[in-house]
Amino acid sequence: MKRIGVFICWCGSNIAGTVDVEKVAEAARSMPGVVYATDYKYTCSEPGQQMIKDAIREQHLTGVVIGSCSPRMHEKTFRKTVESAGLNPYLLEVANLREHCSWVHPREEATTRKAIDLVRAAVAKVARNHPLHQGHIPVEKRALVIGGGIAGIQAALDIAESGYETVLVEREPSIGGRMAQLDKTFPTLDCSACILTPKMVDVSRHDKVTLLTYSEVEKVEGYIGNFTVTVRRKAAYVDHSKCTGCGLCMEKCPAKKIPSEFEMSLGRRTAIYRPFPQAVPNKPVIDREHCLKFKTGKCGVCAHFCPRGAIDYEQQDQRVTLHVGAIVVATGYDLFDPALYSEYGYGRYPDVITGLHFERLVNSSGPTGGHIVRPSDHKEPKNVVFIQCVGSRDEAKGVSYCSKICCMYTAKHAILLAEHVPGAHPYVFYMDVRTAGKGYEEFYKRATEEFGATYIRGRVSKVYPRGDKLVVRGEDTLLGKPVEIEADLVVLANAVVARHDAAEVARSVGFSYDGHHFFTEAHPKLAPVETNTAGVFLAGVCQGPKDIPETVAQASAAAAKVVALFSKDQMATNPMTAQVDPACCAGCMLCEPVCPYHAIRPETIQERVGGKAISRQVASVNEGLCQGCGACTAACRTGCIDLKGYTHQQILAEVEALCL
Amino acid sequence: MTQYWVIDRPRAEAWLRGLTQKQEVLVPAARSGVWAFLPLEAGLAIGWDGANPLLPAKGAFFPQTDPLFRFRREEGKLNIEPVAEAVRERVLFGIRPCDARSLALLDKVFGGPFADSQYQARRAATLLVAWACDHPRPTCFCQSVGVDPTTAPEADVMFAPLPRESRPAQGSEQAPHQREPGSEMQYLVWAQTQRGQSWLESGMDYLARAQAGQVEAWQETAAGMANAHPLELDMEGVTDRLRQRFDDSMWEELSARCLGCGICTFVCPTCHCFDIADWQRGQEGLRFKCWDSCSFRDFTLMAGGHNPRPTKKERIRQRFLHKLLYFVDRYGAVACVGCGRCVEQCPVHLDITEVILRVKGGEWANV
Amino acid sequence: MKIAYYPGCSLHSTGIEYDLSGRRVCQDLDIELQELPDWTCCGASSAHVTDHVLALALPARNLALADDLGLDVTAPCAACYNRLQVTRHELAHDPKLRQEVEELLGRPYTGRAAVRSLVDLVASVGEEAVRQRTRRPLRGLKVAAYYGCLLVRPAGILQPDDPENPQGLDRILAAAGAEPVEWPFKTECCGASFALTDHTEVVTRLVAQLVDGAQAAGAEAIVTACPLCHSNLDMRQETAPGATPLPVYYFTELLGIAFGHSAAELGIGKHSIDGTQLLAQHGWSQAV
Amino acid sequence: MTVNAVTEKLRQTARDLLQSGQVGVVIGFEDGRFPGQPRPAFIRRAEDADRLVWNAFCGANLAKYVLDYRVGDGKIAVVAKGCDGAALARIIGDQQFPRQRLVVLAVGCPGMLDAGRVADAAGLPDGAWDAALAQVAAAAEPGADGFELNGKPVSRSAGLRPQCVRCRQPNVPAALEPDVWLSEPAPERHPSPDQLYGDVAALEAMSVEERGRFWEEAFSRCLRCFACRNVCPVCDCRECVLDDAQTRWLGKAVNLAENQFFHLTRAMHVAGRCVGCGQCEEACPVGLPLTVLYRKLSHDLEELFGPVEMPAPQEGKAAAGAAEGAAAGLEKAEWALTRFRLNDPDEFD
Amino acid sequence: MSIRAAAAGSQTAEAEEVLGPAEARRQAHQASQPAAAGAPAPQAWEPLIVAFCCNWCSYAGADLAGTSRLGYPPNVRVIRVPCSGRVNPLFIVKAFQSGADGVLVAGCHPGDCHYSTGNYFTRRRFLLFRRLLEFIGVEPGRFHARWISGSEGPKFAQVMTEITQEVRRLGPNRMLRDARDVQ
Repeated sequence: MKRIGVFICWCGSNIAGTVDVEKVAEAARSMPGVVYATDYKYTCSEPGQQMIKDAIREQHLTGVVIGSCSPRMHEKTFRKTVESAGLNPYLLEVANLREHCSWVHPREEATTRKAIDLVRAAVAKVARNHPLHQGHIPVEKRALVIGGGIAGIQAALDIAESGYETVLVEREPSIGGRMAQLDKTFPTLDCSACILTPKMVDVSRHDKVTLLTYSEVEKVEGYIGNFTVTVRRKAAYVDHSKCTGCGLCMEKCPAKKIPSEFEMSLGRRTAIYRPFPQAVPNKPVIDREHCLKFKTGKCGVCAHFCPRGAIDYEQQDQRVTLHVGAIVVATGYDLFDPALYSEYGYGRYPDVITGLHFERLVNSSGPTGGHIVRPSDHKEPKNVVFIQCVGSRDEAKGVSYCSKICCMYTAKHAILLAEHVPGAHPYVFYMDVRTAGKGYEEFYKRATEEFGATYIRGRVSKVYPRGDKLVVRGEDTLLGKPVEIEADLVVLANAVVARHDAAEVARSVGFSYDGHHFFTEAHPKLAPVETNTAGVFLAGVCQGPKDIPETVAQASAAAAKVVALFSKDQMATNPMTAQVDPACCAGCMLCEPVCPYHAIRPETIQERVGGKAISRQVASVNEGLCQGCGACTAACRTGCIDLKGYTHQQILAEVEALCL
Repeated sequence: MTQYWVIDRPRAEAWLRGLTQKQEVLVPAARSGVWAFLPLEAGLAIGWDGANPLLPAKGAFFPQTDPLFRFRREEGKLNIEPVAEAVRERVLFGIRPCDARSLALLDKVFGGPFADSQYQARRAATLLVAWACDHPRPTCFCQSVGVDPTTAPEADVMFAPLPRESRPAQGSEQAPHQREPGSEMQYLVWAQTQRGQSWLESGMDYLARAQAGQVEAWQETAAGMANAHPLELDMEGVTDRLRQRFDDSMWEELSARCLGCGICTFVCPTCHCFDIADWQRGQEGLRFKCWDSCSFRDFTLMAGGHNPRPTKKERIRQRFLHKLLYFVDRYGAVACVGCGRCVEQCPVHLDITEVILRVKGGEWANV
Repeated sequence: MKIAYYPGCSLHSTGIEYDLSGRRVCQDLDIELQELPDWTCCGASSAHVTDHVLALALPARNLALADDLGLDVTAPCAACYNRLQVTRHELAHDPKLRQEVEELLGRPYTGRAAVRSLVDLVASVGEEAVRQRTRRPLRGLKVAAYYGCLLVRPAGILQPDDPENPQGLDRILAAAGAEPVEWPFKTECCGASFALTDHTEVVTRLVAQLVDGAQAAGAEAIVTACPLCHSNLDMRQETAPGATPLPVYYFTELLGIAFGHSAAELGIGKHSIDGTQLLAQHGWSQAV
Repeated sequence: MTVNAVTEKLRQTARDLLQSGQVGVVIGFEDGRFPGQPRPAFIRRAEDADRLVWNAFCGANLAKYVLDYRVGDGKIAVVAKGCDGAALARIIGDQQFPRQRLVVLAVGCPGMLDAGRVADAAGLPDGAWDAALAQVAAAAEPGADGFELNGKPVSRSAGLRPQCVRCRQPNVPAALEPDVWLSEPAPERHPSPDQLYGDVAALEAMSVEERGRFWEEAFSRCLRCFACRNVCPVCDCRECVLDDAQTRWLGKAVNLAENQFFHLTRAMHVAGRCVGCGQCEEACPVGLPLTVLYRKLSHDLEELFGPVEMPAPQEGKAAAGAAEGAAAGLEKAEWALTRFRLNDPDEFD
Repeated sequence: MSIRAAAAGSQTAEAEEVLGPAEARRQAHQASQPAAAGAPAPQAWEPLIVAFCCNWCSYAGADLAGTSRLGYPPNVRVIRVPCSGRVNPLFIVKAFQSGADGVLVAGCHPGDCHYSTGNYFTRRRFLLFRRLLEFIGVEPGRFHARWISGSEGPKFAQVMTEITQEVRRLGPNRMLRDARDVQ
């Protein structure tokens, strides 16, 4: 037999000034299952809560309804109250008599009648509430960070610094990512390597960080607190436990003319190589595709010269299984292929390059030793045209979004050019100059005012060679005239795009991505570093274009989320999850595609039908993943997925009670 | 000595329509293409020439949904008020001998020591006027189960259509083209009970005495109809044989085709299984009786989830054993009146005649 | 292969050499051309700037004629090609417009017949076929393949391989042994729309840029696939005294030479700038 | 008695399948008590294969019966017209029966006849159809354009069932990759929009009050015998929500409101899943125009969200009849209501 | 007697006595209608509107309307659900069956769902369901779906006002109602 207690709060005069609270309490007394009803001036006050606790004990209540302010305000408070009196906290319902009633309606009978209806609905619902218990999931206090760029490094460091084991997985032979390729950073013009390399070293030396470079995440299973991750460690053909990184092998390697990926093919590397001198770990790998030993079977020079015998041509890929409680995804970005804009001649004219090429050209450890020269003839360029928005903000040929960093790095390039090449003249074709950031507008101003960069608002229609120059033809839309500039070098600010394999990564880890294949945050405002998959967080440009400070901030935010998760031994789960009644579930799995959290999976159950044991498929909800949205319940034709706390019966009872 | 009367169709119509002034008269009629026994009212055509209604006469006494009582919780007390249906005198006109027999069978179920008062009250208040059946359907087999299509002993009054040649001109001399089709039809009418007799006496304005030869003419027709046999079944020993065939593979084979719907039970004039359920709104509600069907999966489903008749096999076995065995054991007659409704309506052509055939050793095949 | 042939007015007048050479080349490549019976103007010159529906109805009629033959249709003239393609696209995407056009034509329009440029048609036969058919390889002949605008724009509708740096014509010419030069003005405007106005100086300037560009890239001739481009380039080159102008060929003319036909057969003699001299210089005097 | 070629091949195939033990049962049709009313048959022994028939009255959708064999792992063979095939695809997609356990005996369907309509068209008196219909069933090839009955020429279209007039899928969907073709595939059918949706449009053209009256009148006739649901091959739930005694979505009383609840529920559940076999209407003893409701929803779903395509057959598997390959394309059903596009129309603001 | 007639007849008999409070209002309305002139209305009919609001946006929007003291007619009763995707169309039928005169489903704007995609399913489901309701004769103004964010307190109040007005104009709902407590 239900024994429901109803408490109507005056909220001072907030409710009582409009609603006849005594009448509401009186009406409640005759509602089905109600054995006790009263009103009180401030239910949320200490004596108010005490009154509820007393009533629960004295009246042996099995359910409590509080008619008060919005449940979004005090539901948690009252749950604790109820719980401290020995009642399950979920045997409580709050009727919203303030925000939904007394504050929006005049003092009249209809308002009191509505209050009674709302209480009746809450009573009808609570009569069908079941005790719910928070589940507890043990949390594996080890984090996985995918991607060893600045975002991944920062996140790994922050988590490790908080005392938790962290595994940092990087696909390339060295961590460092895109930032390692940059020369200076805007708007301070401090040297990228100078601020990055110490962090690279820190993370590699940190006793809580396990660095897995030249490795890729293959498979992720499990759920928050309990992921099982398979990582493939690609064969480096160098035993890094023996290698000291002396570099002799690289000196001796006969295959020296391989275009360096790190140098954007502006420089060369050997077949046994490290991507760049400050690489971490500073140990080489063998590029099997170009290695003579692998191609011809003859060579073995590196093995011959290695003083430690670290070269191992027989090495195989290895699979490592990791158990982690949280994952930070920081897989970075690719750049748009500017050859798709054939009017700019990229790929046809060697002196049309991208911004990242420019970074390498201006970098003192780059292929030209920091001398800005034309790739074609190694002459120093004077007139350099920078073209903005190559691919960005162009729905017809490129991508719809703004790549966010190009305006600033182009201003930086203009300044670097002017600094490095006396008498050089930077021209910038732009659509809009976007400088939202601390010190950014000032930096852009310096480029124009101090360093004499000429900014031309307009698109370039054609770049073509004339003699050894490149004619850049475009329109100055402010003057309304065509312009033509004879340039020595053209630099394209090509768009930031998602990694070519981003969708695969998202699918393998199990979260969603947008139309551009950037990873989707759980909420654009309120959960910008979370994904829809609990326990998986995002950092850096894999989530969308952003600059270094934003990337670092997001990485730290993701780390903070991980650390918060790890701060408890067990994670309390939301008990209001979906639940399948396997007896009636037909296993059609039409609920599966509507679940945003991939919490529903088919499961095989054993059953006895007509005396025979059979096994069949039903849907099953992983309570660790389920967030309790209930979308599955409406997709289920049989009605056999229900949402605890918002069951079909509860909602139907509310509907009926409101319509009496 | 039975007194015979004759009435033509227009007069009969006038009589019945006149009766509706003071009581309800249920007649076979179609609404939206569905044949049933409907209260006669202006604009409703009596289905003189129509088929036996899809919905049998049982609904007039045992409605599909039938409120029992109302309950209300007031000040901690539960008040129960019976639903006092004012049972009014009424005439059920135009039922055929098969449906009339079904009422006799239902009387056994709803009578006896545990009588259903609502059913009984409705029965008592209803005068039955039966038609001798001159419209057998290809699916009819009433004679095989012992129903004589020409007469319904359960009825208060019988109407029998007279063969055309035995109808001397009666009444007005209207030109044939001015008449309603069928208005030339005449019926031989006689009472079978005292109550029927009184009813006929109240309708003397419309009735004429049967003339010489008309009774004989009807008797001759009736004798011919008694051998019509659209569908003939041999019921001999069926009940006893079924006693041995509870575990027969026949049930599994038959049930393969069954869809588990309730058509056969709902159109059956003798099926009488019902459920009792509540309809509740807040502090008050209604308890009602409603038709149920043994072919429904949830008919025997228990609260704990166990179902003693878990598959279609057990369910159709129950249905046919009930009709042909259990009912016979309990009430001494098969619970089938041969109306053929299930034969005609089953979407997959699975019906009682096939069961009877198989029990009698017939193969699966056609008749 | 059989295809309907829509010559358009140019190929029956100023561009007759394109018609002559085109037909021969197609014959050599086993492409059977069936001229559309009773074809009408494509509307390129005036209709499309005066009345949008008329500009669609004219090409639609010709497309419908091809439909009757159950064939796809080729239009050698770039302007005709452009109008037919644009019409097909618009009618496919706007059922109301299509209905309007059908009413205007007084006949159904199905849009079944696909439209192909002559360049695309020859390219589809394949470079290998061209190579095999070549009797007189154009070895050493440096040419600037000039596409103009109408073959590539609007790119969304015409779907060229690359709207800024197309390759189709280059590949065909290379297959015939010529050396197409890499030059930046392949799709630059020749100013054709000004050719019929008072502003011919615009044309002269644009043509000069094209010719200079071709020459700078080392080309000895410009090759085109458009009668409008051809007439502009052929008639409006202003050369400094003493300098030789750059001959301009239809690509079918050069293919015709390569396939062994004579200049006369191909109508090369009809150019304003003598086209035979260059051929003779390369030792194909039999052809001249 | 002569049998048509399809029946011949069907019997032979069934015999082979049963004899070789490849299948435990062949589901097809056999002659029923009355001519023109063949009934579903479940043939388990090779010697019973000759009971199988295929004629112009084999309208019932057999796919529903597959669900009765969910428990177990033997194979079953099913004779499949276009609509049976579409229903089988749906059942497989809903993961209620694995393709691997099915042997699909496809038959191109020329449209099935309705005994009553044929009799009406031939002017046969009520109750006197039998001999005539027997003649149609036995003699006429299922696809014959017409036949002579009662001394009158009767065109096939006059006797066609209404759902067959609307048919767009006379053959099983390609993705089902039938194991055996018992006949040539039937030619494609292209019913006019009027044939498909004329009755829907007529209702749409009414005022909302008129429509309300129409449906109230219809729903008030419902007996709640559940024949529409039980015959429906896409009602493939193990337990119907309407039978849920715990939540009691649907009350037991038979009245207009409960009937409406029943039919609206069913409409939402078959929306976009209905295969148009028309069995619901055919089974309904009180003649509810149920497919009007379902066609309205299918039409609107397509209008709102575009067609949901059937999965394409796997490359190269079609000829082999390898069920394993076929299943790959079918195994997950798409339902318009459990998917979405970001740019779906939005009429709510 | 037909089954149907029997059922209807028996319903008539007990109807008046099983009345809920809302029913009293409804009857009062009928009494106040011109057709039943003469009997003075003790209390006019008031539309009853059931609103299913998602916890994160629309329910919060309703709270904001409250904290901002934005008035709207007291005819609306909100049922809180975690997400508009939780709302089964059958709930709407049940609401009409139980006596609601209008029903609203309110959720986050598409793209803003707390659970990222729930309301996209809501949108599909109710676009279709609304057409179904109208097809079987429910007046277009009875069922509504709206996107109301947590910051749209004014919109919540405005929507409630509009819907109440519209339903008031339509009068008491008859379609889908369980007739057992009304005649």
